[in-house]
Amino acid sequence: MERVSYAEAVRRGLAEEMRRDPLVWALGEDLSRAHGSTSSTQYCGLIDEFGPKRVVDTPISESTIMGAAVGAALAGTRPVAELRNVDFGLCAIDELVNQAAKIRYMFGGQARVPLVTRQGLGLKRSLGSQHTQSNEVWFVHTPGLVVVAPATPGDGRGLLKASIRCDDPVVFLEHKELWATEGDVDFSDDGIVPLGRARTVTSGTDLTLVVWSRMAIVAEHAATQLSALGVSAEVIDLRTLWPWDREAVFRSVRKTGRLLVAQESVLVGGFANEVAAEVSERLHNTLVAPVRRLGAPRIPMPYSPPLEDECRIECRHVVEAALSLVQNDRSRKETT
Amino acid sequence: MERVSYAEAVRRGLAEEMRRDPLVWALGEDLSRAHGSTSSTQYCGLIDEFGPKRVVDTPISESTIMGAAVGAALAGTRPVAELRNVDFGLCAIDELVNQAAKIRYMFGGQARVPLVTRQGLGLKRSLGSQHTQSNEVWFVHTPGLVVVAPATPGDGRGLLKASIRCDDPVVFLEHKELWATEGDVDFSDDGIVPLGRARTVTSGTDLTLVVWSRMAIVAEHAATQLSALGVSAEVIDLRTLWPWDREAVFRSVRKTGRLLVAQESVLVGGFANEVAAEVSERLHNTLVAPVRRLGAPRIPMPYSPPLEDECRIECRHVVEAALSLVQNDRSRKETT
Amino acid sequence: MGNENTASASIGRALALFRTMCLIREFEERCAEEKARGTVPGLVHQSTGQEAVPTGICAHLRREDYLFSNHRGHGHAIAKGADPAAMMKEIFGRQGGTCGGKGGSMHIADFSVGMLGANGILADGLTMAVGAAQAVSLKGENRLVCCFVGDGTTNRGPFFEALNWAQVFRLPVLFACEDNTYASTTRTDEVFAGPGVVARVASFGIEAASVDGNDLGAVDAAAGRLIAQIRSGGGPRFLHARTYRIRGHISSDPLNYRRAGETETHMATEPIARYQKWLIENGASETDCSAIRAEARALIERAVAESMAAPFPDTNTAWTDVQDIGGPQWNG
Amino acid sequence: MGNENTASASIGRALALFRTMCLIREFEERCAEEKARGTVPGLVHQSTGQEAVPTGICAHLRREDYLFSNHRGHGHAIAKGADPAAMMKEIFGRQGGTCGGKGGSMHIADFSVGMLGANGILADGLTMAVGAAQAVSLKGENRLVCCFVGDGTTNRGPFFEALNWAQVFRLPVLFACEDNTYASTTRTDEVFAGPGVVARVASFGIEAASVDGNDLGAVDAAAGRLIAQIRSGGGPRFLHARTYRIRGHISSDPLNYRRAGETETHMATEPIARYQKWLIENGASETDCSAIRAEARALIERAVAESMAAPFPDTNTAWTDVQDIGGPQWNG
Ligand SMILES: Cc1ncc(C[n+]2csc(CCOP(=O)(O)OP(=O)(O)O)c2C)c(N)n1
Ligand SMILES: Cc1ncc(C[n+]2csc(CCOP(=O)(O)OP(=O)(O)O)c2C)c(N)n1
Ligand SMILES: [Mg+2]
Ligand SMILES: [Mg+2]
Repeated sequence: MERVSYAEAVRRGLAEEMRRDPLVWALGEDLSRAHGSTSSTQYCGLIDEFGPKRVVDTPISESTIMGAAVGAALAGTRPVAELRNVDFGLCAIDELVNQAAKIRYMFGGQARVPLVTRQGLGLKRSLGSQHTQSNEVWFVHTPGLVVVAPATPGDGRGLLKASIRCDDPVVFLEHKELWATEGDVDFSDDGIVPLGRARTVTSGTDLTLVVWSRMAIVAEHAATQLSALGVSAEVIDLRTLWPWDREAVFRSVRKTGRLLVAQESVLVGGFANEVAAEVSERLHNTLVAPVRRLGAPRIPMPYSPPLEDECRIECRHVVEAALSLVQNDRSRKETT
Repeated sequence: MERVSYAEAVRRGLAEEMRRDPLVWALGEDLSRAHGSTSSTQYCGLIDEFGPKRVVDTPISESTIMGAAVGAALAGTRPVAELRNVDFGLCAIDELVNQAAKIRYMFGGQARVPLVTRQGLGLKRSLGSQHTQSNEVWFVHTPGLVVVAPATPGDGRGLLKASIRCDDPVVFLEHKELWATEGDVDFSDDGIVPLGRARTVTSGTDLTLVVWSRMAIVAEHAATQLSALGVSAEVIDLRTLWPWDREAVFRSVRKTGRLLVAQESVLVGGFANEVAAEVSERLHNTLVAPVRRLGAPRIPMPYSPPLEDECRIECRHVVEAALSLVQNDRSRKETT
Repeated sequence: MGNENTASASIGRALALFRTMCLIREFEERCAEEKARGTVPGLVHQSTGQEAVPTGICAHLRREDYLFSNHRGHGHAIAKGADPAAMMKEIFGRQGGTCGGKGGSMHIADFSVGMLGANGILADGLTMAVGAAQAVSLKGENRLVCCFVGDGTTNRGPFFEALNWAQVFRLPVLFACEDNTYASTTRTDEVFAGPGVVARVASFGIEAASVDGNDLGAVDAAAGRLIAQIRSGGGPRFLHARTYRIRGHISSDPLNYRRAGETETHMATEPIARYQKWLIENGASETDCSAIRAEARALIERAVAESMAAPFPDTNTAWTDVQDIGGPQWNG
Repeated sequence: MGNENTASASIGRALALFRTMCLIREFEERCAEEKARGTVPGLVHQSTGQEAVPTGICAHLRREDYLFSNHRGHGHAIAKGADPAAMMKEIFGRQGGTCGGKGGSMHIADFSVGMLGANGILADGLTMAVGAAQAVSLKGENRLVCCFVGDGTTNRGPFFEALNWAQVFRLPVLFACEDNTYASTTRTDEVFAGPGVVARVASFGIEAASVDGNDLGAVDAAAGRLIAQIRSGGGPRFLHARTYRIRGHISSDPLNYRRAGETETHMATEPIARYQKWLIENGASETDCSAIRAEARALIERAVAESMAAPFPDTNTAWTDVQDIGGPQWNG
């Protein structure tokens, strides 16, 4: 076991895959050079080991970063297309959604598109409206894509490796506030984390708390606080958003009878609705209370810290919602 | 009253607004010339009345069509940015989501972005994977945007007019199979349909059927068939997806106790989840059965008609689901 | 038409090129006929009149070379060696189609001959092409990548990005611009600034040639030269071929935005009759040419008949080949 | 530096320009200091060393002209007349900020002086600029639109689309390229094909000038000429200003990708000392210059002090100005 940051764990995961398979390569803006911001350390030093043909500094051409990755995947390589932020990823979403996601199907299975696109997700203090979005549900809604959003260094490494080995396009979402977080990783083994499998963060009996990405860290803290208040929460970190681990969630809800889904992204139209709607429909009789969802208000992210805090889902929101759920609090009445 | 096609109704609605307000103008590819496909008739003849400065044939530059519309809105005009298809709209989604949707907020209310972007939605026979998508939920999930998806000629005209008068960016989604459908429109009045207000298509008592866009037509047929089978369905056409008319839906569900939400788009991660999750959470005690959702399987749309039919939600699916819902059919058991 | 002289080394090769053009022509015309008859479910973008461009270019491509096409791609696919019968079945949406009926006209691909796909989104094939070339270079392979782009599409941002990218990384790519005067209902020159696409391309340091795209000999010669340069490691090249879209944007287009007589004027320079004239002047017989035309017609006729007779795909196939993990059965 | 002679008609005007440059310099340096001290919450992109470019260009803009900026936009805003104190408050996220604290450094806008926004997404300001110019032309107004673009950003597709668009519609737009050698950690010349951006621009038929962007006189003269041409209906123009980014990409950038001595070499040609030298050679006194520098320092110092003292915005304001219909209270 080694204690490493998330950024370092995924960096080494990528290096391991590049060593294993000479067809794996990475492309994106400013990959090869050290940089002041943590968001670049995940490629640090790779150019020295793998050279400029496999760690490619590209022009500022997002459409072509993604389009080239698709073409390169069709031509038998396994590109990792770094987009830095889902926000910049919007400049390449046509190539991802209209090409990468559809080609295997559209061409009747003649080809696969084994690409991974890495995109920074979500909030980091005061980056403003154009650098903090979370649009994971867009990708979940798009047939052909696999969607991954790991929360820990070990899962970051293990799921990146699994994503690179996947024969279909994977959107690999790395929350920007996770880069600096640390965890123990065992680099002596392969460390592959299978796609589509959730992680039970804490076991519990009173309610199920479904989360992903940075919210898994928040939920873990919330579970500790809840436990001190006598509430036993089972925290499930989905890790993969498509396909999400329905079995794990259903199993847990059958045990607890209550479900809270908490996301950082805007609640309206978000991924929490997917989990909530599935559970509400399929486990209607099992639920002892209606499924609760937490998510950001439908507001572009503001810059000033106190305003930003208005729009963030934090530990206390999760604790409050969980408490009201177990107390079957009906203060939020069925009228509007 | 005049009997006109949807395409003609929206064409005249746009002309009315352009006559009323000299700051309204339209831009897009091939707007000014007649074309073999119905999808161009909605601008037919406008150039003769308004000239090439207000009906602008643009280069094939989707990013700039949307970006220019944003800039033109900031500079005090009301552009209508025609993108033809949501699929092509993906080439301009950065400008829509990162700029149009956020500017008013990000700049602290100094400016508004009164633009309308018209984008063709959904299926039309055998257009293939890249011309048939439905991604309305993406826009609903994006703060700053209003999202409209009218089903009838009158609503098309009335909501386009309301959208043009709206001071915020509106995504105006016109289902491609609706162009040729006909309806009665009263052009002697203003005809404005307010944003955010649903339309009750048929009243009923046994279940509520929430739909939008082309699915409103399908649901109307389904209600007729259901009625023949002794089931009374209340069909609610949302018309506006953001903000959606929660009051109308809640009112109806309080009456019927049952809800089926049917959409053409992929079920996973789709807008039906939004309505289902809200109703499941807020009206838990009112519901006599779990909310049901219908949507397409998570498959890029295939070309060949019988394959395409596998992926379409049609009248018979709606009827079946409605029947199983009123019969409280639990054949779909709570196990997986 | 002097170029034709130098370019076509032997009359046998010339007749083979003629045959390809005839095949494309027959394919396009029959497709549109079938569309009008209601037997074809999707859209048909014909390339009638543009046959010399893919024919002259693909004459210099090898099977292992990659081709990225666009929405008007039947001719590209045929010239690259795709089976017209399988293509026709695809357009009819039948079993045995190149993509099993899942793609249709706008998404024909035949990976077995290096045809990596038509495309319904303008310019996306270009960015994919430069990536494929990067893969080729990473793998140390000896392939070339060719991509086609329409005149109107040269105003889309990704076109420029791809040019820059190809030249920065010195990639083995041939960009082939089929300038057929129109983009849908718009004359490209009305929305195109500056002296022309060749000047734009040159500003990226990429060598470009501009030829009469209805002169097969000229296309053949220029393509041969540029492709040889690419193969010898010279980096990307650009071929601008001036041609004319004789039919509508899609087969049902009434063409009411054209000047009177415009189509007819251009019919006079369409490439097939022109090349036939040259062939006969250079030793081929009228009979040879007629036989080739008849053979092409018969081949396409057979393709149509086979397509009509072929069953539709099994509906189960709608559910396959989406993705390995999280396929559509998940929610089914 | 002969240009400076012709361009600066009077020493009074020259001193005013000098003052603008000093204001920008002080603003940038103090911002970075505050960022390092932890008082600024967001990112800071400094334009230290590039002051002559916006100063020389905005000297020819009127209040009603529109300006679209990018992520490195403090200098653009100050030169266009935005209040540095309100800008500083914005960067501190305080009440009284240009955007009420909702925007921050990357989204400073001041519509009252025609500054229509910095931008966190590269190249998007360009497409917005051509649209604003189209609105101006539709309304028959007499405004000009200026937009700034970095060297690295000239590889993004929308840059080219905007050029074509501006020229097709003959719009009153000045594109101003601040070529500061770098794009983030990458030297732009390593990922830029062809002879240069001016050649690219020329291929759209747009007239362009290239100047030493650290020579205020040269910028001033070229901008004056191009803007006059635009105002007289000549359509879009392009100004390429060669400069150098003395500081890091963001203020915390360790600059470890630079050659030894590189920054120092470029310090020798930074525009402020250079212009001061010229001023003194041309009749201004050392004292005048020092007074202006001191005044700028004091003004920015006051802006920082005011910002620090200003309260944070009321949290209620987080919920306002999203949209009229369907605002965030809907679900609240
Ligand atoms: C990104 C995108 N925008 C718009 C369209 C619609 N469209 C299809 S073909 C076409 C015209 C293309 O013109 P050109 O590039 O000259 O090719 P041609 O059709 O003449 O072969 C347009 C606008 C599209 N398919 N994709
Ligand atoms: C579309 C997009 N891609 C990437 C980024 C990240 N980014 C911000 S600034 C920058 C470099 C820009 O370089 P240049 O255009 O030369 O401007 P400069 O920073 O030198 O002023 C990059 C890559 C972004 N903000 N937007
Ligand atoms: Mg064309
Ligand atoms: Mg730069």
